[in-house]
Amino acid sequence: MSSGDSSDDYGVRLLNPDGSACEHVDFLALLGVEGLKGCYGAMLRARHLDEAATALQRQGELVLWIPLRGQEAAQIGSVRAASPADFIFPSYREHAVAWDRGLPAVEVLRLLRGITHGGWDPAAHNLANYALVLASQTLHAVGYALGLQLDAQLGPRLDAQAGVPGGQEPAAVLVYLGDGAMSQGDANEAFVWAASFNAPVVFFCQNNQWAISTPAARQSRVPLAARAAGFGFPGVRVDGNDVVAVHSVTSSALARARVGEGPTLIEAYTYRMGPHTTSDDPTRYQPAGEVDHWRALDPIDRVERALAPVCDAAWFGEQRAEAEAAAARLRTETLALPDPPPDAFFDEVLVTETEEARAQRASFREYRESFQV
Amino acid sequence: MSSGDSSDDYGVRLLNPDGSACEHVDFLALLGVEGLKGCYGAMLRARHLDEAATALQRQGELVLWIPLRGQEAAQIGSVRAASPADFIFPSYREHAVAWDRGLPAVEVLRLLRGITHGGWDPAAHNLANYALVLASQTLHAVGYALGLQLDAQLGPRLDAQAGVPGGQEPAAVLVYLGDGAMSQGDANEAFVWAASFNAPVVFFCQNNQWAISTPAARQSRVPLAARAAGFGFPGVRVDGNDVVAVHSVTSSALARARVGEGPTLIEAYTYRMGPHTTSDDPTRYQPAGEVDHWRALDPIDRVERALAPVCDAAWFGEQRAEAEAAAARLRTETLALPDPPPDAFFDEVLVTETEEARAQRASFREYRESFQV
Amino acid sequence: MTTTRMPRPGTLLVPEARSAAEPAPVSVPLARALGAGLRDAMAADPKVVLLGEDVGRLGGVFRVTEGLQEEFGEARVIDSPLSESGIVGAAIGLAMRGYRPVCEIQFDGFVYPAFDQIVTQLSRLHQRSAGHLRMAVTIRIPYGGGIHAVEHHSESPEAYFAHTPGLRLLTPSTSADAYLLLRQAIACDDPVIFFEPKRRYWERGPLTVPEDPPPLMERARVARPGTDITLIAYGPTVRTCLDAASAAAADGRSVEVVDLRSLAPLDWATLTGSVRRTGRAVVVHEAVVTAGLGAEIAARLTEECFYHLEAPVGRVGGYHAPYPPARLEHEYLPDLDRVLDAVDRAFRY
Amino acid sequence: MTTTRMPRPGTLLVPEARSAAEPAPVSVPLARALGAGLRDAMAADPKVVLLGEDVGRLGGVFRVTEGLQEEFGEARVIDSPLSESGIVGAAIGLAMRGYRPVCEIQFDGFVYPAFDQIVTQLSRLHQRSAGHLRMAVTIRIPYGGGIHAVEHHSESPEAYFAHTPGLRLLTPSTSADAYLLLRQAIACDDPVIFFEPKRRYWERGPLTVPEDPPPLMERARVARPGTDITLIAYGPTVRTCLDAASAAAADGRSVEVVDLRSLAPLDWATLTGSVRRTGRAVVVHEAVVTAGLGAEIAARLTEECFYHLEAPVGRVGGYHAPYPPARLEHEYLPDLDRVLDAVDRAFRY
Ligand SMILES: Cc1ncc(C[n+]2csc(CCOP(=O)(O)OP(=O)(O)O)c2C)c(N)n1
Ligand SMILES: Cc1ncc(C[n+]2csc(CCOP(=O)(O)OP(=O)(O)O)c2C)c(N)n1
Ligand SMILES: [Mg+2]
Ligand SMILES: [Mg+2]
Repeated sequence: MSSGDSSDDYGVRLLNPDGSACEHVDFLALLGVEGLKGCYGAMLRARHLDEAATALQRQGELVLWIPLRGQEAAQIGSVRAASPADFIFPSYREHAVAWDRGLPAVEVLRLLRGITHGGWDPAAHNLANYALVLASQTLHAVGYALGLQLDAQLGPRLDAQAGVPGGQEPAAVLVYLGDGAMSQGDANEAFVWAASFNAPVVFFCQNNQWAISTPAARQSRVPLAARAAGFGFPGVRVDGNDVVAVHSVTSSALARARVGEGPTLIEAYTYRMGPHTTSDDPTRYQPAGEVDHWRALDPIDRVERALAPVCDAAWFGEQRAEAEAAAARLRTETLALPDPPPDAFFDEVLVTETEEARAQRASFREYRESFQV
Repeated sequence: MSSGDSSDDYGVRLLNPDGSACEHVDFLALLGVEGLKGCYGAMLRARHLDEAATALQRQGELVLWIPLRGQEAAQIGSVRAASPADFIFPSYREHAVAWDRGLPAVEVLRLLRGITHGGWDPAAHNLANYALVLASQTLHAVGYALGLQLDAQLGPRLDAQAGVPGGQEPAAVLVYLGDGAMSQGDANEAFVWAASFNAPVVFFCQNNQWAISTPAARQSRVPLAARAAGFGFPGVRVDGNDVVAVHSVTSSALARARVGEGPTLIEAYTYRMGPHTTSDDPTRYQPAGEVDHWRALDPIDRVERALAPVCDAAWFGEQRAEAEAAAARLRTETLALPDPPPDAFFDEVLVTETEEARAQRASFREYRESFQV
Repeated sequence: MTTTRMPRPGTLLVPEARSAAEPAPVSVPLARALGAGLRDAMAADPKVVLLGEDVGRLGGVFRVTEGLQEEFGEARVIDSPLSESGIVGAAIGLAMRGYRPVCEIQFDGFVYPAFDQIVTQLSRLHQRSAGHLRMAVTIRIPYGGGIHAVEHHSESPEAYFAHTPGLRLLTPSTSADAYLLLRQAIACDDPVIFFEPKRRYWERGPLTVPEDPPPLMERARVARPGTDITLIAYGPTVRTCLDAASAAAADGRSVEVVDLRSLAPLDWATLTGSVRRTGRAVVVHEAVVTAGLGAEIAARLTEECFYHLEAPVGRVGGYHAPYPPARLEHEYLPDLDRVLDAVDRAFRY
Repeated sequence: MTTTRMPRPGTLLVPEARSAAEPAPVSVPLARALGAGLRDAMAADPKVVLLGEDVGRLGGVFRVTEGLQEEFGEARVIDSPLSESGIVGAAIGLAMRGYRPVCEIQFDGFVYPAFDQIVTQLSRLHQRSAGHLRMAVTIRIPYGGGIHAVEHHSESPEAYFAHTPGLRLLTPSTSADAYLLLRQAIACDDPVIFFEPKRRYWERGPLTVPEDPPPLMERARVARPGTDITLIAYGPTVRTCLDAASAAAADGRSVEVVDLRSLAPLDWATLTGSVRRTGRAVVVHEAVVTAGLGAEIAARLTEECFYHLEAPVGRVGGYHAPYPPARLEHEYLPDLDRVLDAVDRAFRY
């Protein structure tokens, strides 16, 4: 184990690796059988989409792919704890979060095909665009959470105005970051702000043991969840490969946030089963046997074992077929993505294009057209 | 109390406000009577110098003064725990630290008279120049501490080279920061690094309750000392107005650091008795009665009470006379400080002046001389 | 011009101006005009919130936000933790939630911890989100020297931001513009870095408050018309250049002074118009000359007015050295003499 | 030129070169030349230490530091926490203790979290300490586009640093210079921001290793002599300009290409010498043109060569927009055609 702390401490667990349920003094399983079946489908779908994307990258159809393999439970368990009104800030590996939130799978690939730096409408699914600068999004999340607080405080006055939020159901913010990102100043400033304003924000750290080639032990010699107490709010480590526990712990943190009880840091103890990105070669740095150890803890297999007694082969087959179909669709849709217009990089630099930008764009077009003849 | 936590928790205390000694389960008083007398003299001197500097500023002889009044015990107790080989990084209010370390008092005023941005040789007293960008120095301190570690590891190889350190007595780094600076990304990145490399560094946070007008509660809702545990190293709050306790706690942290037991965060719970700087008007934001509360806890009075049984009036009079004489000398020396040469700002921009800089300096001189005729 | 009618702190300027028929313009210090601008913007739109170090109870170290927390409450005038990256990062999040945050960076030299958030996030989120997000964030930065301050309190970092696409940069030089440009900045859906010439905070000027501040103009202002040479200035150096122009007039030289007001985008129409008439230009700023804004202005004016220029575009600004300690700043800052010297050089061609 | 003798990773180049009498220059990729430079610097001076994200075990994401941790140990090749401000801040502390740290910032777009440490600390501590401290720190930054990367991986932030006094900026365009300039940077007692043209990492060139690398030269290099116009380039655009020069030669135009190598300070003697001969100049860089380094070069060259210039100094570079997604970078990057277009425009005056 590379996290530097007691290797047996996977955190809160409600589903054992063998698929049997277990109890925890603080957390109750909130997912019933139907909920678990839903998670299974979503995780399986994420894995197939992820594999399809990796294949597309290998075939030169994407400039890069960032695999999430191994982190399906951490992502699906947490995103399913969020209500539609909650606002989510992903980092850059949270494809399962994005997809489960309703973002069409191809939208993520549009980015990694090199067509856009983001592209989707954050308001459509209350899902921010990806943030590649590590931890930058944690401060945005706190700011958004301050906005939620302000909505409530200024509500009556704001309601009087057109088109402003207010009077809506209580909401919270869920923000994802990695074990590596925990070392950035921004993440820690976000902790300061969240505590100081008791902001309705849940920091969800996927400790997948690695930041590219850097083991989590280089970022912290104690469990990352312990960081929170030093800032004055609760931190909890959860078995990130246990979708039931992740869902339960995240639900409870979001509920706390929504009713004004402030921030929580969740450390989902999981593992990056693939390379950092398709450009990476983890065999250069990962100790032998590590992947095998974690393969035995695969988050999807675990749910499969839990569901085996209640679901028949036909149901499992259906799930697989659906996931495969989604992957095939993703492939087709990706290949059909139109290239952006050549001058698209001039778009939306500012809300209102300046005269200078207009002139620059015009001369760019003119220059380009000079070759068309 | 503005710190947001239990108002009675002044931290480790070995000397009661009434001057009587008290015991602590973890820390023993290391200062004997002679040690305490030395501290008294240093604190008294610091207060007189500080007052003289404030007066000089009011008379227009300094561009600014940053009073340390109230923080004499925190500064003298900690700096006296450091060995000459230890390296010290002040922030910008640690005049008592600098003076006690041997820096001529006027050197600090040279900066605040607007003659230099720093000026003194850090190697002369193992004392870095002031750092005005909050928390920037915490990372330098960690880097320096990594250098101390490297010296030990590379020692044999380095000793073979000329003029390099190595083989010297074990040393540590002592770095000062404020309660406000604790919120900066840099401070928290420094904590990450210090823990990750188990660096020989002691972070000494003077929680003087205020960051200009911002109460410490805005930076943290738990004692700042608690921050350390989240990063995996010990934190301890000490009564910053108790010079004996500060000295004991800092000595023990530095000793730990020197023998490879890693970093410590010390929160010295104290109070800024004056304005933030001579530009500030604390009456705009400080709650009524706060200063009175803390005046009763004055760090110098406390030692005076402790020494009263063992020192006579003549000794106290001598101390006061010496402090007054030092203040008078400071005044004279400050007024005698020569202005820098007009082109001094070109000096030491780079180690070797570039051709361009040389040309710019020459034309600057020529331009200036054109007025001299 | 020198009317003594001063708005009391906390006075809503808009109705006051509205109520009087043809009111005589009040004369107020630039800092007070900024405060009035903030106040009126907050009164007009509940989505405007302020955040920064010491902006609340204290009213900011320059007292620009004085009285605002009392009037609008702690929810809308937020004393932040000491974390500049946090101030800008939180403002981005607030903007995503539909607010119009106005950040105060206490001094120019302390904007760098927020540089990443400004350059990689604030300036790009509108485009990154394909236009869905609007970063209606204003970042106020008191900038420039001349106030006898310690290190980091006298800098002019505008070139860093001018080189960064996705930002607008504004800087007023008069009380009237301070109010107007600040209202425009806050009303603007783009991120605006708003540079406040701190050594001019206490200079007074007339302030008439328009009924509705006009939308962002990006237009430079001819602060003094002239025919022989164009001085291009902004923020604190406008006054310096106006003084230089007066001095030059005594020598029979007619000097035009252009106050840029918007540093990004630059108003090329006004600049080229002026320089094609005068044939000579000098850019004056406090920032280091090397790769400063003056370089862009000189390069571009030369491109656009190549056959009109009688002399290369001159540049007067900071030497290639960190901003010096207080005792030397008069040697470092562009002053009337250095401007006149540059004017002379332009005429020697 | 295309010799196949390649140093094996971990081969000490200095003795090898020394041992052979008149050795034929080996041809190595630029990235490998950098690795050799680091290696030889570490072998020559035990005070040289490396720190950065993934520089150890992995050898860096571009494998520039490959093999160095194995050879010099974890104490001297430090895999850092993910904290750029920490990397530079710790390097400053190490330099204070007498070390010569070489930092790697993983990609151009991730230098901004370290901006404060670079601009307010690294660049100023020598002067702040009245010359007592020497900041012998090298910051390696792979920069520029053209590698089909995602956001923040293709930027050219050099202008921000060129505007900052107290820093030296170097950027090689060939394997030989990569080795030489890096050795010089590490040996230099000033802080050096060392920009590595990442899209040229795999281009090969001859590498002879000098017995003792000469001290820092700050000298530009005439990469191709010519008489009609001067192309001024650096890092990744040198190759582009050399190609443009070859193409222009076919049209009978003799194009001189100057490779700046040092971006701060700039080698004005070489530049003005060239432009006074040719009478025309175009600066080519990938960075945004607005307030970019080209502006400084154009402004200054115009000042110094006013009567020699037949046309304004042209500028070819990034448009005023964030560096685009991979599918559009060929539209955004200055290429041979855009350079030739600028050359044509210069001749139309
Ligand atoms: C500020 C910054 N520095 C460096 C990088 C380059 N980088 C991209 S991902 C990564 C590792 C991040 O690790 P972690 O936070 O654990 O997230 P994970 O990739 O494991 O999901 C690095 C160093 C970056 N994106 N941003
Ligand atoms: C990065 C940065 N931001 C803002 C400032 C302006 N400033 C100077 S001192 C200060 C308050 C610092 O408070 P604290 O850290 O508690 O130290 P104290 O002044 O109380 O000793 C502020 C905001 C600064 N120096 N650096
Ligand atoms: Mg990780
Ligand atoms: Mg304080």
